Amino acid sequence: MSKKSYREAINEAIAQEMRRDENVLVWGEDNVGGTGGDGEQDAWGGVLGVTKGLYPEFGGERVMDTPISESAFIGAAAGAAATGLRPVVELMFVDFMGVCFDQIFNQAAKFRYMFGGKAVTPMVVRTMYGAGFRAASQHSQALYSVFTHIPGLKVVIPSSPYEAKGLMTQAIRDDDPVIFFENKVMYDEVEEVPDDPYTIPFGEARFTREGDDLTIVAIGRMVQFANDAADQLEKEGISCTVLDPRTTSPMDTESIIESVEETGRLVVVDESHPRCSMASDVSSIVAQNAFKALKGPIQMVTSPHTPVPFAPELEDQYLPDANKIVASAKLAMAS
Amino acid sequence: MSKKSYREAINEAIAQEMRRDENVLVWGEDNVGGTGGDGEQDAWGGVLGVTKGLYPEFGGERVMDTPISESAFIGAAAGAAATGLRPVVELMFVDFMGVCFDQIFNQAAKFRYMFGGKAVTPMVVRTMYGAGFRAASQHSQALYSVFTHIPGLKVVIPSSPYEAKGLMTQAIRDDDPVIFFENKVMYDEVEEVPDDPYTIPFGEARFTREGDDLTIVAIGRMVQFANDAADQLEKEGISCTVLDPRTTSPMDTESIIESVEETGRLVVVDESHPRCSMASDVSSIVAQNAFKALKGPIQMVTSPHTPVPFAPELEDQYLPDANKIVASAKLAMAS
Amino acid sequence: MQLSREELLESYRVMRTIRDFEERVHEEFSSGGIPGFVHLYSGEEASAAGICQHLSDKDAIASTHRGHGHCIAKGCDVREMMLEIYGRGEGLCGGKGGSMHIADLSKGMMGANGIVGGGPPLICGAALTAKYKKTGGVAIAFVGDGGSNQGTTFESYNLAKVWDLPVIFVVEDNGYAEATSSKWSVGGTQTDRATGFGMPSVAVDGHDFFAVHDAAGEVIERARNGGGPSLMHVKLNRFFGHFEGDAMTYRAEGEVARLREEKDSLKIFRAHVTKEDLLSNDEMDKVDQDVAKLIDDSVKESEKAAPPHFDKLETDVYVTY
Amino acid sequence: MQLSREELLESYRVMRTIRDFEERVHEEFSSGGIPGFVHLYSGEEASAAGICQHLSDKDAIASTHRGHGHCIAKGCDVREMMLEIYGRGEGLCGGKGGSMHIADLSKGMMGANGIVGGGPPLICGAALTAKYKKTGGVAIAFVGDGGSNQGTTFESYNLAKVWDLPVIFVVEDNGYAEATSSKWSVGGTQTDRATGFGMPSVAVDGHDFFAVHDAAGEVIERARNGGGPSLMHVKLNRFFGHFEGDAMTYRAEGEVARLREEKDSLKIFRAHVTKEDLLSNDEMDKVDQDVAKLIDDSVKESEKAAPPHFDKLETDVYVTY
Ligand SMILES: Cc1ncc(C[n+]2csc(CCOP(=O)(O)OP(=O)(O)O)c2C)c(N)n1
Ligand SMILES: Cc1ncc(C[n+]2csc(CCOP(=O)(O)OP(=O)(O)O)c2C)c(N)n1
Ligand SMILES: [Mg+2]
Ligand SMILES: [Mg+2]
Repeated sequence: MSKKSYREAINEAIAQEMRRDENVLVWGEDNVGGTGGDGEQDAWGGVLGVTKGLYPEFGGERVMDTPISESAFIGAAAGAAATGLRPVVELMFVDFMGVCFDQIFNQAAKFRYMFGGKAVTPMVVRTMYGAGFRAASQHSQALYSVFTHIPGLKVVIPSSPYEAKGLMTQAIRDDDPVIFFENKVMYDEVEEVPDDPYTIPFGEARFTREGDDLTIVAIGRMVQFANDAADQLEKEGISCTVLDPRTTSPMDTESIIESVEETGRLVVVDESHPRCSMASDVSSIVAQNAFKALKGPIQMVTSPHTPVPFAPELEDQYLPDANKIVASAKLAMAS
Repeated sequence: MSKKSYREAINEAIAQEMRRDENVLVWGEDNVGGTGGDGEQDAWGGVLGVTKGLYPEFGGERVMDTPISESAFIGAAAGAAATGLRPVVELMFVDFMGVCFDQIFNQAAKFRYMFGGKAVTPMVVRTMYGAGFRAASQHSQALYSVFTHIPGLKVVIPSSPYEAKGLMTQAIRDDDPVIFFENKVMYDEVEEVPDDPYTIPFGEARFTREGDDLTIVAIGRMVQFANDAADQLEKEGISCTVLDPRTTSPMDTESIIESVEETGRLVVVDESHPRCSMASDVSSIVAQNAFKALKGPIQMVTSPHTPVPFAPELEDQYLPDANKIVASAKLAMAS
Repeated sequence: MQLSREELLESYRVMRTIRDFEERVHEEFSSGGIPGFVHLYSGEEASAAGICQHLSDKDAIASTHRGHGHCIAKGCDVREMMLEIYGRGEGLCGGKGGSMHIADLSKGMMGANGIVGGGPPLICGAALTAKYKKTGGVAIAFVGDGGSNQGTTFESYNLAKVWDLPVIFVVEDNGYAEATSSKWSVGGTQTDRATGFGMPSVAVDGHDFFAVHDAAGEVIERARNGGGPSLMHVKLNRFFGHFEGDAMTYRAEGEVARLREEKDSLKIFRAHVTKEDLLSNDEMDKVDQDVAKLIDDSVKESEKAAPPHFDKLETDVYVTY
Repeated sequence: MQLSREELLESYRVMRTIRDFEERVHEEFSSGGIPGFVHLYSGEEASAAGICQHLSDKDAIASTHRGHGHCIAKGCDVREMMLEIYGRGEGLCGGKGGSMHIADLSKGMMGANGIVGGGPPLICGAALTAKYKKTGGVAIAFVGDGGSNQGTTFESYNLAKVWDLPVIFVVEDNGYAEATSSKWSVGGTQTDRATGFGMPSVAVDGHDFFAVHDAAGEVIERARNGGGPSLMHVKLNRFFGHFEGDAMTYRAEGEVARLREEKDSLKIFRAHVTKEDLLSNDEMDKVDQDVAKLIDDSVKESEKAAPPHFDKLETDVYVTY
């Protein structure tokens, strides 16, 4: 056990799996960083340094740079996975999905079904999401809802360093294509993380707060904000459960439903755009399956139906935060 | 007024707008069909003949074939729209979005916001969706939920020939990027359609049945099935409102909420995959905004979380149908 | 490259099987027995056969929407293919894939593909597996002239070059992408494009099994020996429409009849091997009979076979979920 | 192509403005005044300036993430650009775009672009508008060596060729895509790639304003006269890291210092025009002073300027909704 950042936790999980299984390979733009040049190799280890150190340890046969050709190199991961490797490949920002989505949603995701259950495609696509980085409209989106919509994909959104390591280890060992969403604002956050490998199973929610009055379901980085909000609400006499689904596909709908059956109230916190979102998804599942227990309207806290603005003042306003969650929680309690 | 098919209605709307405004141009794969060859020109008019006849009337400067390069020619539509044309461009099947989505969701959709309100991007992307055509996993999806998720896009899903013509005319005259979803199974359906141009405004739902006991919100082709179900239910003494949102972005949430406030019960019918879908979206909006009126759980009738199978027997089972809607309606009534 | 009598006969069998398969599917589709989008490979047999003759199960191919020929040449079971095209539970993909998604990974057949340009990225991955695991395998992506304009294809050219992969890109140029002529839709030439990416390339008459076979032998050998990717531009023709149901009015009057007369790869093959005394007409006639029976049996079985059990609808989405 | 004294001085002003703008943004970023991802164009000035000298507002350009230089050369207001980079309400895009999304459609500047390869498809559309409306305009897409490997770029090469559009693709090859060398990542050569698509092309030293200007003149004239698309391979270097914050350890020791010494387009320009007696040092010094003041004023104003009003968050998504 030692303090590790979200970045280090992910890096360590990958390194340990690479040591364990020689079929695990890593590639992406500048995942080494420096290929072909006269300076340092492993100069970058990915644009925010997550894969740094893998190249020196595992060498150029297992850790590779790529041209800026996402369709080709992510499709190559699908093809490699279907033929016996276990690639961990990087789609730098999920905002770039638009140049390569076909290889993910029509190829990797559908092989198994289209081929009558005969394909196994164990690949992990690591990708960064989320606002708050001053990176504007094309580098700040939280598009996990789109991936969650697609049958055949698994979608993982770790909300802390501990979660990140355990979920990444599971993702690499998993036999299905996994999209692993890393919140770019969280890389430097630290917590105690075991040194040995461990897995966190997919489809099992975790509870970060337990309470009787209200269930808050929060996605990824929003879990922190939900915790803050819960702590604040506690002081005002409102006792909240905070539930982190960890994976949105598969999703632990049972735990969500059970929790709402206990509390009778639901707030969903999702930093994505509101329409056809995870907020919609969780709300609808509860409205269908735990209706009788509901004491008031479900509240959704999301970003607006608006691209992510550049100006810091606007971006800060754009994202959900603890205050907005508290306000929604009070609305949920009022009715 | 005359009987027109869904195909003819769309074709007529485009032709009339092309006559009205010389800045309306049409392109896509085989939208002429025959370019460069020794046989007939206008041989195809699109893979299912929707644009047939435009090339002979408007000529090769306004109606064009393209190479199979969706990013380039759909991006070209965005670039042309931002510089003064009004392209109506075809993404043959919406399943192909994965090779060109960037130009739609990061470019066309975001110009106006990123450029501080100074861009106007009047383009229409026509695209086919839906199962039931025996076209299997990569030619049968109903991905409108993904487009509805994206701020900056308008999303139109006409449910009949009359709707198709009026909504297409509006789409072409609209100053924002519009994704126009044509259900490929409906092209030969006919109904009375006015000969003169007319528009149907975006964001105004239509009611195809009015009833007191239950609101059925249905998307695109599902409206027919919802009507059938409503007729069947009527006979059993359950009186339904059927609401067709027509456009999912903008969406007439007011009418949906009002209707549920009257009936107290909601069934949403959406042929897409269930997660983060239009079914989720409509359900969540009602669960948040019309909760007090709800007398029972919201029911969603969708396809399963499964790619579209090829075998006709499986595909028939895959889609929602009137029987499934009736069953869900009864569930909604029972509680 | 010299082929043994057995190998020649086997190649003839492959070509004849493709031809008969496709002509029969055409008939059955017309009479309503087969559902869906079906794209036939008749006329292009020498390409699949000439190339795949060099391959074994450790080599991978990725195909296109027009995949039946590639499947047959790569060794997929013909009976199970027919069952699949009919959407039957015993089909190669359990009836879930259909014509555009036939695959058999155990044979190195990585799938037909409903997405134009879908295969080249995948094949880079298969090639990487072969290279990393040192299997000696090569990986081949078939694309059409139309698919040769898809961005995914170009990216794959570059990735294969930069990663130095044992890949061959085979551009099967049948003159049309749907109804659009490749004379118009392809800027530059296929071989110049290869040069643009630093790849060697070769253009070949795709009606001539021997020309294809020779050219393929060279590029495949280079790839196997660590010489990196190459491109083949195979010029050929299709005898049917783009898909079943296509009236082909974009083709010149009489074009297909002339092609069937002059550019029939099976006739050309037979003329060659008999003239050179490599095979006898009798031997080949025997193959024709065997194949006819195989296809006929497959159709008959497929017509009667059961659809997938209804509880299969939601299986096979994940390994675990 | 002979440039008038005025034109030369104007080109010098453009280059100097870019240089000063970027060097100052570098400083202000380092001291924390500027948020976000910022990619600087210092070292590449001769490319934007030499090409855009041929253009007017009716011509369109599409830029990249490294867009400041293209914006300035295409006539965007420098003060409003700086305000935008600071995220201010008075910025060119109301503070909503930031460095990677500066655009001014009224000037034919169709936007920097956060997506590598995002611009070439758009520019095909702008070229189509020009062709259809017979404005005589041309459209130019800038891409980096990294962006030259993106599928969208290749598709655009082909579309521009097949549709015969007045497009110029300018590959600004600064040797790196982020930390990856273009010596490794680019299979083949840029000019051979152009040939592959049937386009004429030219390679040019991008530190030399006059070389760029001449080469651009030719390809632009061809496009204006209906001669179709071309490609320019412009070889140059960047003086800063990929983005602000990049430690550049992937570059050889002393690489940047040497480049600043030997490959400074402003120095090269000045040496040339003084040697040939085309401009005097005094004239240029005067420009330097003007530009220095302009940049300084812009920064001072930007520092103090107000952010966008909070009610702007949800405006400008649609024209109507
Ligand atoms: C990305 C994508 N775009 C368009 C299509 C529709 N489509 C299917 S086949 C085809 C033509 C392909 O032409 P070519 O590559 O020459 O192959 P051929 O049919 O001639 O064998 C098209 C446009 C598709 N399936 N995928
Ligand atoms: C589609 C896409 N992939 C990756 C990135 C991340 N990215 C931004 S700039 C860059 C390098 C671009 O290199 P190059 O085209 O040579 O331009 P330069 O930075 O050298 O000017 C990368 C990989 C992106 N913005 N978009
Ligand atoms: Mg073809
Ligand atoms: Mg570069």
